[in-house]
Amino acid sequence: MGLNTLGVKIGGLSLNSPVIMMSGIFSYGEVVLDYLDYKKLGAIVTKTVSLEPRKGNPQPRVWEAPSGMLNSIGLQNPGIKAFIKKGLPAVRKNGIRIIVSVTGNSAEEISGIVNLLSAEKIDGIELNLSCPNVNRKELMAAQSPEMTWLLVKAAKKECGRIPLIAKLSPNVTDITAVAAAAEDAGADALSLINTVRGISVDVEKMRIMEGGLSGPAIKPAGLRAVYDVFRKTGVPLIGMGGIASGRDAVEYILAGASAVGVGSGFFSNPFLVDEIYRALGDFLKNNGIKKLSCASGLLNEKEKKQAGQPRRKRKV
Amino acid sequence: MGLNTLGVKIGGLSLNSPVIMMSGIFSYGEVVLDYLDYKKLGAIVTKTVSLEPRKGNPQPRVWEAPSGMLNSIGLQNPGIKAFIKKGLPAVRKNGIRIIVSVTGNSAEEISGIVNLLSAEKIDGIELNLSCPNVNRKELMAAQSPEMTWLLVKAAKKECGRIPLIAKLSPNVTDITAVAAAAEDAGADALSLINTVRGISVDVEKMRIMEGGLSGPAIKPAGLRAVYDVFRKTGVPLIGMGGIASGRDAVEYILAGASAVGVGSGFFSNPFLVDEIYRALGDFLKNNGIKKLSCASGLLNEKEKKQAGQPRRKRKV
Amino acid sequence: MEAKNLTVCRNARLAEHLYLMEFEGAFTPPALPGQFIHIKIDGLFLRRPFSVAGQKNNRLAILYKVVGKGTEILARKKGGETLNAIGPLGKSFPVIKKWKNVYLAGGGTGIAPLIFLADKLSGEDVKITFFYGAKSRGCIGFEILPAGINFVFTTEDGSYGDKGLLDRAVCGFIGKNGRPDVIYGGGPAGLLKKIGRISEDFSVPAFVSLENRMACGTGICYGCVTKIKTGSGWEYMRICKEGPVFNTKDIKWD
Amino acid sequence: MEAKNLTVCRNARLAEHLYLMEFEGAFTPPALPGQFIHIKIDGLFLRRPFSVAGQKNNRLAILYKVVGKGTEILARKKGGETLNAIGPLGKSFPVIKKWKNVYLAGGGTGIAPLIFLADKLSGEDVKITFFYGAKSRGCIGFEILPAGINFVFTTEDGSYGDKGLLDRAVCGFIGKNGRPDVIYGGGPAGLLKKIGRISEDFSVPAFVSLENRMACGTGICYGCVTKIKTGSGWEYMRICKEGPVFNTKDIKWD
Ligand SMILES: Cc1cc2nc3c(=O)[nH]c(=O)nc-3n(C[C@H](O)[C@H](O)[C@H](O)COP(=O)(O)OP(=O)(O)OC[C@H]3O[C@@H](n4cnc5c(N)ncnc54)[C@H](O)[C@@H]3O)c2cc1C
Ligand SMILES: Cc1cc2nc3c(=O)[nH]c(=O)nc-3n(C[C@H](O)[C@H](O)[C@H](O)COP(=O)(O)OP(=O)(O)OC[C@H]3O[C@@H](n4cnc5c(N)ncnc54)[C@H](O)[C@@H]3O)c2cc1C
Ligand SMILES: Cc1cc2nc3c(=O)[nH]c(=O)nc-3n(C[C@H](O)[C@H](O)[C@H](O)COP(=O)(O)O)c2cc1C
Ligand SMILES: Cc1cc2nc3c(=O)[nH]c(=O)nc-3n(C[C@H](O)[C@H](O)[C@H](O)COP(=O)(O)O)c2cc1C
Ligand code: FES
Ligand code: FES
Repeated sequence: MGLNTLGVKIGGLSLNSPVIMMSGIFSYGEVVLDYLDYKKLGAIVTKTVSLEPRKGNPQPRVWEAPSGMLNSIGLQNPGIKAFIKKGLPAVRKNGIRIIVSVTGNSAEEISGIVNLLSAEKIDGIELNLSCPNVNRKELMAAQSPEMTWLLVKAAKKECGRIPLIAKLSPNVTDITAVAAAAEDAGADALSLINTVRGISVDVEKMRIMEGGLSGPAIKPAGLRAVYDVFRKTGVPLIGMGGIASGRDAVEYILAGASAVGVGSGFFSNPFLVDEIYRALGDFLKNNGIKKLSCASGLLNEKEKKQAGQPRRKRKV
Repeated sequence: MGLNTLGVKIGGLSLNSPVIMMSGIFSYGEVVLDYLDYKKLGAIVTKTVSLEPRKGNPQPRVWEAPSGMLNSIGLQNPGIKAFIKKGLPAVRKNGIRIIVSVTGNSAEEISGIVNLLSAEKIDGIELNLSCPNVNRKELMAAQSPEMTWLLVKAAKKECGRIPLIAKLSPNVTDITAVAAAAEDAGADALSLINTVRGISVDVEKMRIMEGGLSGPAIKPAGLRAVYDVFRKTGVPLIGMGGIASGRDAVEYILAGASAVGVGSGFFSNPFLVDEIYRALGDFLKNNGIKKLSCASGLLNEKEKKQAGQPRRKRKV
Repeated sequence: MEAKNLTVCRNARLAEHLYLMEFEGAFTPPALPGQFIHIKIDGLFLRRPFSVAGQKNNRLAILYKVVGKGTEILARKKGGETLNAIGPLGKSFPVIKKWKNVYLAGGGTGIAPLIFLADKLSGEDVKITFFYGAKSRGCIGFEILPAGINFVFTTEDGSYGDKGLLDRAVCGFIGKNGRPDVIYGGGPAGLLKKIGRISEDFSVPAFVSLENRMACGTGICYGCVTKIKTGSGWEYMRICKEGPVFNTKDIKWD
Repeated sequence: MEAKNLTVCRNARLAEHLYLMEFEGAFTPPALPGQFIHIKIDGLFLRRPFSVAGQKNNRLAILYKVVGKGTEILARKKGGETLNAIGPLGKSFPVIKKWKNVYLAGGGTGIAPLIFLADKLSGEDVKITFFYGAKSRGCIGFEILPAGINFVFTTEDGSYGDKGLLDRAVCGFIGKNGRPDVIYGGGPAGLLKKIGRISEDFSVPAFVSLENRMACGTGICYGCVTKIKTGSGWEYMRICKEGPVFNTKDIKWD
């Protein structure tokens, strides 16, 4: 498959491959893995960076779950300034497109971080809205359309020409409302989904592990989010949640994603990026589809067509 | 294990076993399965019954998912009147305790059904709040604390001495708010969780299956719901979601459940009820715990104790 | 009905994607033709239903086609491995003594329950004609076809028997040889629907085995329904409980 | 670092719950003592990390204890089956030529990397004393203990060697025989912490292999951290990347 066929545009960002390594999965992109074919990666999203350095959560931080895993890393990171000084140059060396994931407790914090980043040579900014916000301790920004709107707006103001991606959480009553708020506030693209809140009980050690569930277990929820949000918004979607095979990636594209995110499935399968790249190419070829963008949301569109509605024009 | 050890009280209902066959899993209780030891079942919850008969959804209605399944049965049922006339007598023959699951689109409908049932010899009523409500087409009652309060209140008014259980959905931003509303409206116990919304894509047939995800994939979400709701309410909880082994049931008890619900795990493992019964008994014995109720929420209480808070008195 | 572990004693590839699996260990009560067993496959959550294709002494057989994850795993099973199965499940083909001239019409793995039925009937004083439709010669499971029975083959590509679809062959045969007393069918919905038409056109009772995705397999989940005519219209009935064998005149096709 | 399928050529039970698995197929570059491999086990989502316990020609060995789901599945593997593994991962034990008197102190499966280390060192002109602590005699994997090395055993129940904990034995030995040049350790955190104390008390450098649950195993997820002292205090560092071998003086124990 030529690069053109699988090339995609997401929120103004042109990628040679629709396969994106998601936040928290690939450190800051500085680690070199010998078995990974970097050319098949469209971009990597860094681990989320905050204004101040964070130590992160105590161990245990990862836990086995049925068809998945729980994690509570706790956003360990060196803080935006150290990242820009030391982390970013190390990543750039690898020559891959970089989307920097950022978070903050308030609009001011977000503005501050994005402002610092806007002068840097990066390809995109992803706003991780799944951290608890200061005012309502137990909710995260992504659980409220209003908070989401505020934070996305704050980021958008500062990011200049750098494309802004808002990353949403599935732990909500109605993800389409949050998605609409993010779009309205100026997000150029949406990433969905982040992890599902869960716990695991260790009966032997009589303790509880709280964390975010990822992996194939959440694939039906991720597909559902992409499928629903595709119909309610006009921005491109990066679909993720439980992708563990090339076929899973095809499912996300058909449900409405413009690009797919590789998450914890990469820990299981070191060849996942190659497999996805190949499967997407094969799918296009076998179905006589010229470009990946023509396959995005095909099942959504099919349903609409059956209902007699016109194809919605999407931004890229 | 003697019956006393594993006997539990839930919302005024005394059960010989804490293992309950959940709604939608066991028809109306009229089917006799030769390999099932009925004595180890505390009760069965019938398939949900509505005021009017419902044909249910077209096929396919069930679908494989990673560590789970999707279903969209669509509440096929003969309507409350036919159920009372024909279904109920058939169930009673089996001599097992029966909790009738009901649903309705409005407070009036719920009142009507519960009123009809209140004259019958049944052991409990479970209110399934996970059906879309009339006013806001896309939300289900269990997605709104207000709607939940209204419907539970309507049911409570009519159910007389029959214990009322409210069944909650995990497809919400904050399940503890819904749980608090249900308790406030008079629910004697809560069942959690119902299925997680999801979709699956059939790439070959280019079609989408929308439905509720159940099975081990949702266990972390179910445990999380029980764990969180235990701290915010004072009513007993029936914990379910992905229980597929005796150990899973122990986990639910430790997280805060007073009884456990057998769901789609029973389709996989026909001996699940026996295995749970045995595992719970063994757990009590091995840990020198006298009654199951003393183990309920042990990990929650442990956490509180560490935080210096007193043990909360719970209703039974 | 029992839930028990069956030991694989043979797992042979008969044709393209087509396998025969034989188990040591039958059910109590024994299965009847048309009934199925519901098999747990490691790594999958839902069991998979398969018609009993034969049963003798303490042995039970299924005939299966590799179409997806579950059947792929089955195809890799070796003798000595065990599989948990629930069975026998569902209603069997009705058999009436006075039906002496019997047609069996199966497409693909739809022949599985019919082979079992043919085996049961062949002891009796019954004339059996077995219509077997397949994609091509390479897909036909010759090894399991019982001896002493008149077979009529059709293949989609004409590589074996008549070229074309099975229902045509049945119609043609009736035209030449007259009506049978009953037709039993199995296979893709399209074929079964056409058998229903033939049943109507020639006023011959017909019973077919339907398939659908299943969860419980035992009538408790309502996951496997099909539309069945009732006095007032139609109702969704359970293929695993009221079926899988239905009288074609009762089926409301979509 | 490679990700490849290794073929099991031996999987033997050595003692209670203790198994030795040998693979055909080593890594490029070859593993060093202290490094580990990250193994994919069917049916589990997260890989499981195991220290390399030996490596010769084209063979690689791990020593594992059955403690849960993953290791139970491993114990059932048969020769000829394959497992996907990523390796070699992490930092190895530092070895310096001038260290001529070396103590190895391992508890339970913590001996795994030390056996590999002993094997590497035994060619050199080094005096090795190997302290091996176990629950009881039945838990000791005698078969894999290299010959020509001085072993000191302790068991919790006294059924073999000295009764008591391993650190006591090490202290006692130092008391009688003098300080070693270095101590290498592996096993439960409690033991490693005590090795840290010994290192301090006797001013002997000590390096231990830490364990923790892992997701990526390659330093990209920050799932496996431990507290490591830094100039200004401490930081969570990755056991799979900055470790698993750490200098005890850098570890901040909880
Ligand atoms: C009563 C009954 C008897 C059956 N008898 C046989 C038999 O004797 N031999 C045989 O080979 N098969 C039989 N089947 C069908 C068999 O159950 C399916 O082929 C099998 O479950 C597929 O499993 P899989 O994991 O390989 O496929 P999946 O990966 O689940 O699906 C692969 C493809 O097959 C389709 N499919 C899956 N399940 C079914 C189903 N239950 N019915 C129809 N299409 C399905 C899917 O839509 C998909 O396109 C029977 C089904 C029923 C209900
Ligand atoms: C660098 C490294 C090297 C290791 N080398 C070896 C080795 O050579 N031999 C060996 O037997 N084991 C070794 N371990 C530990 C081994 O990885 C775990 O025992 C194994 O992952 C358990 O898997 P399981 O599925 O059987 O247990 P699970 O079912 O996951 O858990 C069972 C119990 O073991 C505990 N546990 C699980 N994983 C770990 C872990 N990674 N560290 C500590 N406790 C854990 C759990 O808390 C639980 O109580 C090593 C670990 C690391 C990080
Ligand atoms: C170990 C781990 C760490 C993660 N850290 C972050 C993070 O820092 N920021 C973020 O936005 N998402 C983070 N995620 C979420 C993933 O980017 C992804 O959204 C999620 O895991 C779902 O995809 P998956 O099921 O394919 O893993 C993390 C996930 C894992 C497993
Ligand atoms: C096939 C099927 C049908 C169900 N029908 C109902 C129903 O009618 N009413 C209801 O309240 N819950 C219904 N449920 C939800 C279950 O009662 C249970 O809450 C859910 O499946 C989670 O538990 P599990 O993961 O153990 O299956 C159904 C579940 C399944 C799998
Ligand atoms: S599969 Fe459950 S009713 Fe048929
Ligand atoms: S396990 Fe991922 S950083 Fe160590």
